[in-house]
Amino acid sequence: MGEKKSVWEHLKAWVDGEEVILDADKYIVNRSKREKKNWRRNFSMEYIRGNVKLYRFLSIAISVLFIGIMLSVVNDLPEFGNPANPADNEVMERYLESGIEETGATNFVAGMILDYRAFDTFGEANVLFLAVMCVVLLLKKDQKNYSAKEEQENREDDFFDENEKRPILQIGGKLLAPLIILYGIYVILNGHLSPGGGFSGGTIIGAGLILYASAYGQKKMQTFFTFRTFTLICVGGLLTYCACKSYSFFTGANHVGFEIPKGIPGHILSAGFILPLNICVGLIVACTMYGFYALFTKGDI
Amino acid sequence: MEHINLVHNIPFFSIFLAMLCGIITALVKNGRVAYKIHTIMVLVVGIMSGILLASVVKNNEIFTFMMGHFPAPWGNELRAGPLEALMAVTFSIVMLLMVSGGSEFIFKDVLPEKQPLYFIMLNALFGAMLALVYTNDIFTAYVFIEINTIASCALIMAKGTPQSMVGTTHYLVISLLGSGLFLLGASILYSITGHLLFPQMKEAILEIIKTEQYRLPLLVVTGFMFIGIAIKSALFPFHSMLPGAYHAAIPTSSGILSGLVLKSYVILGIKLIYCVFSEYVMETLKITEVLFAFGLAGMVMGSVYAMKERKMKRMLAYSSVAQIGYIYMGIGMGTRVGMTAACFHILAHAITKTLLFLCCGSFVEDSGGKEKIYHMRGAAHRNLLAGVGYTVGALSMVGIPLLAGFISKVYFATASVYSSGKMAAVLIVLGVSMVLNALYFLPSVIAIWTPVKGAESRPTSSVSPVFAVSIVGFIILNFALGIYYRPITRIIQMSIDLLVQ
Amino acid sequence: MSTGIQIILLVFLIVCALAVSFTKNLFIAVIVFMGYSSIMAVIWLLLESPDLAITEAAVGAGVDSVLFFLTLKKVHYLKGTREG
Amino acid sequence: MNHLGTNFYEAVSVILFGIGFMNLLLQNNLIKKFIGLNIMDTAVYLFLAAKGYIWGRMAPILTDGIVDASYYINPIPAGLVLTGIVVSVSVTAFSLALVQRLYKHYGTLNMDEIMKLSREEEGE
Repeated sequence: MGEKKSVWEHLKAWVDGEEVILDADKYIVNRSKREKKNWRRNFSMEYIRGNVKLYRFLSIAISVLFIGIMLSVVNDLPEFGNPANPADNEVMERYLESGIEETGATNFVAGMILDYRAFDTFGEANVLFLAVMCVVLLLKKDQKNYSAKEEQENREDDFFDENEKRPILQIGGKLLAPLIILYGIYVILNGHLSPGGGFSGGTIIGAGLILYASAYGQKKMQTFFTFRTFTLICVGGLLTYCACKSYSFFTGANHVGFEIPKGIPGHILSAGFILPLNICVGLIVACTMYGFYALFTKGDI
Repeated sequence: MEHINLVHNIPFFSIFLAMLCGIITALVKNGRVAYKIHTIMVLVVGIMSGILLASVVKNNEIFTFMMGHFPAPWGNELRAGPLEALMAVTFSIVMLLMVSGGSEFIFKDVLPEKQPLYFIMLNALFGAMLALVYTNDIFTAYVFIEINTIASCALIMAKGTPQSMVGTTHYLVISLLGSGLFLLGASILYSITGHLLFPQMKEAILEIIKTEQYRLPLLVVTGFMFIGIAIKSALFPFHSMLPGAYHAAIPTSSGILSGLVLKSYVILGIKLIYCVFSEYVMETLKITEVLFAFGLAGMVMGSVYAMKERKMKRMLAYSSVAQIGYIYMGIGMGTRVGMTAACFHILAHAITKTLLFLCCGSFVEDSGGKEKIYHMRGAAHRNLLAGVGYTVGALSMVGIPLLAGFISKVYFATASVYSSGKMAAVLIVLGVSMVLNALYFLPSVIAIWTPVKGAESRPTSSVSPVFAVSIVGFIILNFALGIYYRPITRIIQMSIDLLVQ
Repeated sequence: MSTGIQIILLVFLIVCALAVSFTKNLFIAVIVFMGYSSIMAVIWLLLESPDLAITEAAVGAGVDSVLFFLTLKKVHYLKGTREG
Repeated sequence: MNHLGTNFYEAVSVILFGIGFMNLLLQNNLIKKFIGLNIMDTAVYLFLAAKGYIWGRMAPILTDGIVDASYYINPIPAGLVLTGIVVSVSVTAFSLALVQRLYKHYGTLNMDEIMKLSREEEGE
């Protein structure tokens, strides 16, 4: 550690000869250490392989140093749970006090992410979409990643799915999957009234679909859920989302157009765009989660 | 009904148009159609950004655009001024030229059924870069950084070879480390300021500096955010993911990643410096000095690594590291003149490095997939246009007058005069790095022009018209930026003055 | 909410995280990670964020683990499957 | 100021972040690397969620019709974390898909070995 400090000071003196404040110095030491390790790791792999112990020691030392610095930062941060913290300001007050008339949602989190800060959520839906497209790019069967052996294995799997008897899994799947999906739909539809919303509900529906697919095999799923349906649902959901949000951004920023009626807070048909947006997000997420599963197992939806 | 100012809607339109095209492309089955959609989208965004640029320069204004019904501290916001508009125009032009010039590579190297997916990623990447440029909210920045990461990884791995998978993994791990640090920084910043939008944060931070209450957290946060951005934009010690990734990716992807994606993070960093951590805070916390030192180190080390490389694409990747070092050096000078030089260099590097990657890709294709500089002897005779393009790009990187690279170096040297105590360091390193640049670029230029015996037996490759147009376009842009640089620098200066206010 | 339970849960989190780092067996690592996510969901419930708790329970303990297990199966790590 | 005793949630979250970070650096095994990344992400989310909590207040969902900011906790961190979780699950799925492709070709999960093999292949 002493050595690094002197290197930094040397550099510093060379640059402009000023003094370094203590805190900055501490942080620089942390930083120069980390970069040294990165450099080692990526540039002389052979060297590290010979020095596993050194490498391990360095990683642990850096992590411990990091934790130490962060603990001292935590020590200086605003107190946990104190109502006088900086985060407790007019922004939060408005979300909580005017949230109901402005968004119509009694779940303030849903109101916040789908109305006040909807641009972030739009980005988030896009992240999910891009991730599933990446997985399609990586794992969907094509001539570069699909061999005859896998073809045969897949055929065997299909055969087992059709002929093997797995009573516990199949009866359980048959009984549970509809209930799980129903619960997911409930969570989505009540996203603006109670905890949950499009994302959690969609994941639950996706889990139900995964359960069903693992009990009965993907062949059976494909009778009603093909790659085409998958793309259509995803794209349809995102386009609806995009259209709703474009409308509200455009009208909001230019002060034109009509307000969407907010309905009576607490009722299921209320909160303007939040309910349709939740449904869109739910559909996208459910398809995406099942899509991940299907691509991971068979390389096809 | 009030009067609608459509020009102010342009940032929002361009981001949403790019994203919308990305979504729609998923329905397309044919790569050519996807390519057309992409080209039209970029063209439209480019024209719109041009109008925006003309308007903001004329009115000398910087404006915020409310995303939704709620004003600043409650809703999201976009913010556009001359700098943002200029960057959007540059991104559109470079993207257009690069993708049309490199479309051959896409259609050849990516499997036909996956070509539409490639264009989805390109569209999303374009939208995310625009969002990073325009954003005025730190969490939006985080979300779009993630989109940028995923889309750029997809561009790298689209080739489908094992090497590209390895490159992608490396790139992904290091990028995720960067975004993790950025997120940690953002959340600590939120907890000490209580805001997520840039202007409100700035006020809160100035308050903190005054009261000295959360000084250590502020210091560490600033450090984390800038380490995050430095990792993302491959500043010298964090550059290790670049060579493998750029080497394995198709040339179009490499060009876009090196020329535009890295720059979008740098611009986010510049916005953070001026709009969140004001100049004063940066000085007090000595962050600029750190960036300056790492920039200098990057300039030299990037070139040194590049000299060691025998493969052309890897060499170009390391050269990108060196150029990123220039940009950070400019930022680190801590003066507005330095920042102007850095911004100008962003433009110069964007148009030059994409040109180099494009030509390099065509050389590699001509020499039958061999990538060493040794194998490319005589490549310029087989493909004259690409040879000329490569030469112009290389000379510009070295810093020959009349070319864009020269102007940025002049500006860096001029800027060094204004920052006390850094002049000697800047001038020495600038000189050394120019010599090093020349040392690794000239051999490759000489190699491609060296005639090889029996070259006549190899057929001269036919150049497709789009490729020719885009190379010529890049060359013209390079000369234009090298000769008529005055208006550009005036716009940059103006926008920096506006940003500081 | 009592501080004691919270501290026990937090300690459990750290133990889980360390166990993931030090175990040699990937299967165990994934299962421990699943437990980690479930504890995180409980903690978020205690922190009065039910939205997060639902999401984390569905994602972290549900889908994430399924994805990890499928990957383990594909990389021939699980015994008892054809690939194992 | 000395809040380390009261800020135990934040303290635990930074320790978890450190452990995740160490995992990322130390592990050669790709799957454990990505588990480490996940731990890092959840640690940040724990930090944010803890920052939103305020003693004695309720979850930000309208209860008994009370509209008063001093009755509910801060909803902003919850929203941010919700977005963050989505991002991290997408990234996890993507990275695991990458792991599968890598394994298919190289037959190992060890990053160092994969890098070595790929370099040999490339070197010809």
